[in-house]
Amino acid sequence: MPVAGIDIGSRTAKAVIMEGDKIISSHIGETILKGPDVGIAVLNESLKLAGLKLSDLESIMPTGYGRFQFTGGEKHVSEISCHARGVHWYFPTVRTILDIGGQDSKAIKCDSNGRLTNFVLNSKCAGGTGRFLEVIADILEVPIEKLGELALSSRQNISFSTVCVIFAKTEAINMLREGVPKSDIIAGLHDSIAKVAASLLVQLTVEKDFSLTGGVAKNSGVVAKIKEKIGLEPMIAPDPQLIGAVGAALFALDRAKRRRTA
Amino acid sequence: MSQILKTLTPFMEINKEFPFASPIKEWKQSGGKVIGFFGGDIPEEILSAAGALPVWLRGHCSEIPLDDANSYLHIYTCSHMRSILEIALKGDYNYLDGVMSTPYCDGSRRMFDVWDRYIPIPALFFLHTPHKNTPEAEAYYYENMKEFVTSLESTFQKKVTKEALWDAIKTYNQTRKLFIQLYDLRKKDNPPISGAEVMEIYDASAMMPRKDFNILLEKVIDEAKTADRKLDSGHRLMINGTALHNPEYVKGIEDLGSIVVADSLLNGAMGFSDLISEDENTDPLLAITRHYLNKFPAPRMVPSEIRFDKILQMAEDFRIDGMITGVVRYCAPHIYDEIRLSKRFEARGIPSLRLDLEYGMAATGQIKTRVQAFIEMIEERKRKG
Amino acid sequence: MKIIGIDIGSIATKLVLLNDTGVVYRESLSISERSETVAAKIIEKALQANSLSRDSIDLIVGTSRSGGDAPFADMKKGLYMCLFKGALELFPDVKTIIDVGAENTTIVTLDKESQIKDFTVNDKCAAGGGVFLEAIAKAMGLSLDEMAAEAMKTEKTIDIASTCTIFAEQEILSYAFEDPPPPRSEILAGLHESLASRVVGLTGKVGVIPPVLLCGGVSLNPAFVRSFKKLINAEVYLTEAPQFVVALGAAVIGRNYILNSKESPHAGSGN
Amino acid sequence: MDHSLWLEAVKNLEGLTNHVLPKVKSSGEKAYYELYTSYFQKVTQAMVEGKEIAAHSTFVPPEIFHAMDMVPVLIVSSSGAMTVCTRNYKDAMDTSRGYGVPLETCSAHRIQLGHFVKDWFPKPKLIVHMGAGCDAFSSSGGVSADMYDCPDFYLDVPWEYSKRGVKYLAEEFGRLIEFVEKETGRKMDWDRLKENMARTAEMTRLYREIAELRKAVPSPMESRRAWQSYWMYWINAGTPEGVRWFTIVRDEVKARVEKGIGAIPNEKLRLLDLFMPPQFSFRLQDWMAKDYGALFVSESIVFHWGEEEIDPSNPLEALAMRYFMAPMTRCIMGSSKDFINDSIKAVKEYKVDGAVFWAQNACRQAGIIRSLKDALSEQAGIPTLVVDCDIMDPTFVTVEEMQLRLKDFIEILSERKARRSN
Repeated sequence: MPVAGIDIGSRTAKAVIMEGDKIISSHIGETILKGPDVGIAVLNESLKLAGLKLSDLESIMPTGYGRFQFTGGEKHVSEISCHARGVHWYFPTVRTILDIGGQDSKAIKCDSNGRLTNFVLNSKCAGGTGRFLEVIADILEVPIEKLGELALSSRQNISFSTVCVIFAKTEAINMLREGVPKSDIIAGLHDSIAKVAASLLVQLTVEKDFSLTGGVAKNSGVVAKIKEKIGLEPMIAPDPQLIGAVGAALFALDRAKRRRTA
Repeated sequence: MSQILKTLTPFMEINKEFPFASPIKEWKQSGGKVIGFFGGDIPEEILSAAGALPVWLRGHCSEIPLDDANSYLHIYTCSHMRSILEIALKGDYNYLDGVMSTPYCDGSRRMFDVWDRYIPIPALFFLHTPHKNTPEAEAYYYENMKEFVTSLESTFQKKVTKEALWDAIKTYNQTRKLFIQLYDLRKKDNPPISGAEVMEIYDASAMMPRKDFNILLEKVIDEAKTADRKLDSGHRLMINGTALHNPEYVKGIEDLGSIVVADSLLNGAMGFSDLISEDENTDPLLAITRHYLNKFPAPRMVPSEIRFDKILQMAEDFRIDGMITGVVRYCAPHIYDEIRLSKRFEARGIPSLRLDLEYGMAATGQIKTRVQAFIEMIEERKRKG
Repeated sequence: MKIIGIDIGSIATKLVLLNDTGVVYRESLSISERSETVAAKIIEKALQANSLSRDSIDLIVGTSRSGGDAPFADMKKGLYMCLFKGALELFPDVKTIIDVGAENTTIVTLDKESQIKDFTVNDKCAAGGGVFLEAIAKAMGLSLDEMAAEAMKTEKTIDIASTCTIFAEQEILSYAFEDPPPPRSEILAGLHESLASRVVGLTGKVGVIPPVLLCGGVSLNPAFVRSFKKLINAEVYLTEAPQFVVALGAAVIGRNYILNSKESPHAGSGN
Repeated sequence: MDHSLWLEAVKNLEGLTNHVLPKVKSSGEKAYYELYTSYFQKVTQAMVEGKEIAAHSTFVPPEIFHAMDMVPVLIVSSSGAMTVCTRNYKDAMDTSRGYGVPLETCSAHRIQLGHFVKDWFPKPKLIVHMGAGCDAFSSSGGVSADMYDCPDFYLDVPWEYSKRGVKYLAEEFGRLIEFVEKETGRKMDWDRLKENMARTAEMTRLYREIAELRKAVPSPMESRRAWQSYWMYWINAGTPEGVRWFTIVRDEVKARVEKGIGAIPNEKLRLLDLFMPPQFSFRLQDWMAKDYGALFVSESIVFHWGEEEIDPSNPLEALAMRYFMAPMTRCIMGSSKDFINDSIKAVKEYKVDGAVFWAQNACRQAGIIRSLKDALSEQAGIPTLVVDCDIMDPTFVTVEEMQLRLKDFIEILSERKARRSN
């Protein structure tokens, strides 16, 4: 029977429906101040895509920021464990994961079963998250999906003081005022995100097979910088934003299985 | 979780009345003096022997805007101190007859200056404390204690007698003994009391006469012993870090499948783990001096190994699965302490987690995610053995 | 006499054209380019709109908040001076000037002789300007006007404790996941109040002397002004074009300079 | 151990010195470059020759190590200097962040810990740190000792000056000497310590004399020289080099006062420096002096000594007394009263037009700003500018951002001064 994983993040909610070992459907929706109902909304969308009803699901696992308010699901699991689990499903050899999310950046270690063994998160003040990119993309009037491409055309190294999104914004404005090309500013920004990520990773031991997840993993500029800083090629899942929901769905499968055998 | 302990109700009632709780009001109405203090390691026994009610100042158990405080203490001062100052600037600490501090940390020292200059207060007391427990430090500290007693006596026109000091020592030791009993109950597999509930007790203890408090605490212990209350322990955690007072913060941690069974907080185990000598043939002031010099040390005291060993010993005694350190931003003593302590925990195979906090915070979304993942990690480690 | 005052702000650049009768033209441009380019564009625009040539302008006085150079200007002046002169031009009896701009809040108090007594600007690590509201509006997918309008629907406010924009954003997001979530209007009213409270808290550093002029772009926001008036506890002046006070001050300094030099050709202090 | 960074830094420093020396005319500037470079050269030499190095935090007296024939090296300041010389700010700070040191602590200590994580710092025989300055000072030495797994001694200092405090601190110095004797097997040469203390007393006398001479209008000393003097004092306390430095500077300053000339040609505004400016560059101060004739004529935290004298015949007590009388410790330790009163006095004695407080990122000493600013306004009648900045991180607040604030302030002060003279 199918199961669902829902990752209700602070900015977006994602739902994945799985059956056996396959993803049947998925959906991503905006969350901002929409409240707890957003989880059920994205779930319904993905059910529709799969041609299923809520009652067809054997188990629903919520994770993410909004997991506490989600009713009608399993006892929730943190998105950090879900990330480890989701990545493991795609890449069983991966032991180190770097997740750059909207509000947090995390470095995660897992074992050969995809179980969480250690993790580090950025301090609240450190920036280096997806939000960082959004704010700057906005100032530069560059669509966020174009950032990576632009950054790769940069010719000079610009250093950002990465402490804070707000300060970085002021810095970016000043750079614009001094006539620094947008591509260089974006490249500098990517560099600083990669630096924060690298400083998280050094707190754990990085193993060769490592994966990059979160919306930022779609950004070729950041990926290139991370490769440069870590010296390893990250493995990236087809839709890195969905990893948490996939992990949650896998936990849902476990729970369902456990109930069946019990 | 099972029904809350009935005997906790009086404490929770008092906490609701913060900052001017009824025991303080009653004390004032009967003509008693009230001395507020901040910083740490304050010899409350002396204040009490001088006939005053010592009140440990703190901020609200919620994160409040600190805009007034920010204009007096720059934002690089921790929000713990600024939260206290905000209340004082709003006039809600106007009931105090005096304020006392020590050179505890950068924040408390500068806060004392601001208090001195800007907050109308009848009396200010400052006790100089050393950072070591050498014989020279003891002599220096003892002389400072004497000086402090003299300033108290002259301000309140009241002699601090040996008898009063011994009486206060016994009363405060009684509290310590009771807390030791209470913590012994927390060593059990299924402790009868949660960490959040213990925090309620601590919070109330700061706002009432010690003798009254002891009576109430004794009742809690009796109930905890007899009520056959077994909290589902989940994973056993210890909390550490900057002085924190919000039971909701602890509850947030416990709601995620853990129970807080021990702490190394200034407003917790650091205060009661050691007793003052009650040998009446000695000088009570010297007994107090020695106690404060040698007790469970705060991060300001050196060598840090004494503190680390004590915490590690607690971790063993309370069979800790993990340690969570809450560090209020800009709290330098705990920032550096945590770096060293977590490495020592790691060496013993006990995982630790640092949470960056603002004072007053409950467990917010981000904190919950970190804590839950931490607990899931502990679970995995346990599963593997 | 025709004088141009230009205020190169962190986000928008403002221009005021002054003649013998007073302000005849105002212009604002929000483009992120080199200061010189922006200034050249805004001057060009002003000249065209008024059918003037560059030669017909007696003096251009500029001030820059981002520290960029102002080679276009005949005379450069600092932010505090311009703000001070602009405010005095509008309200000769003003004693406290509070300018809430995009990035910063600047406060100037005046003494009995209407000279600068004290001044302050918000601490670096505490968002003290409109950017605080903007960032959150963006995150919520609302315009600033929509956000203010929604906040005005309620008198109740929810406390937003964080001084940091990013922390505040998280605080607001966390409300959405409260069960039940508080009404959005109350959260937004709280957001505006939180900025107002921070601005008023900042006045504690210099001490408010009434009457107070509230200016800067953010003072066009009704929800902010409502909270500000509630908290300040002093008579508040508002002005119709609050974001132009600094540019006006620059122009006034230019006018006074020309008037003074006509009287005494050696006066050069710019006052 | 990876000493390449240290060696590179010292090489850069030597290169800079060789480059600058032929150009500078001032004997003070010359002496600074020479002495500063030779300080680090001595440490490098000790590393190469395997001489025992004593790493110590600021205010721990180097006189003791000199008297025991060890090579002292400052922990925080040397790490900082090495970073300035190699411009590896980011690397050092990112490294410490990776180690778990959060951003909410001062960058000077973050850089220090970065050097220890990477093993860049010379391996010392022992580390001596003390609770002077701030909580970060009290704590970071212990973290460094942990990292290098080397014996450390924490020197306890009383919070405020008192007779009792002097006695206790002197006893602590005694314990420190016992510790060094035990760890190294060396013996304290008490005669040498007395000689060192006599030089320290002489340096202090010259330091105070310079402070007096600086009251002249126009001011005879560049503000960078004031900070150089402060560092020279703590690097070379008790050494002939130290006496040499202060003699040169005194002579330079005295000659100017006698001739009635100033350190800068066109002095217009006299400023009081209230706190530590960013240490990565003195470009700001040079720019203020050159473009605006605005000169810092005194510095509350490094140029105001307490009144008590230092008696070299009792070296331990002399060390304690010097600690309490020295400007920085006098201001930063103890209640804010000394800091405030010294500053008010300075405004009058040095004819100051305005004051500047450098609000260092994450520095809890900023808690004094309000009291100081109010006191200077009410009791000395001058305005104070608060400049947000970072002690070691040049990107936190850029020089341009600081210039903008300073420019506005200079404009206000100029108007004020013009109005008053009318």
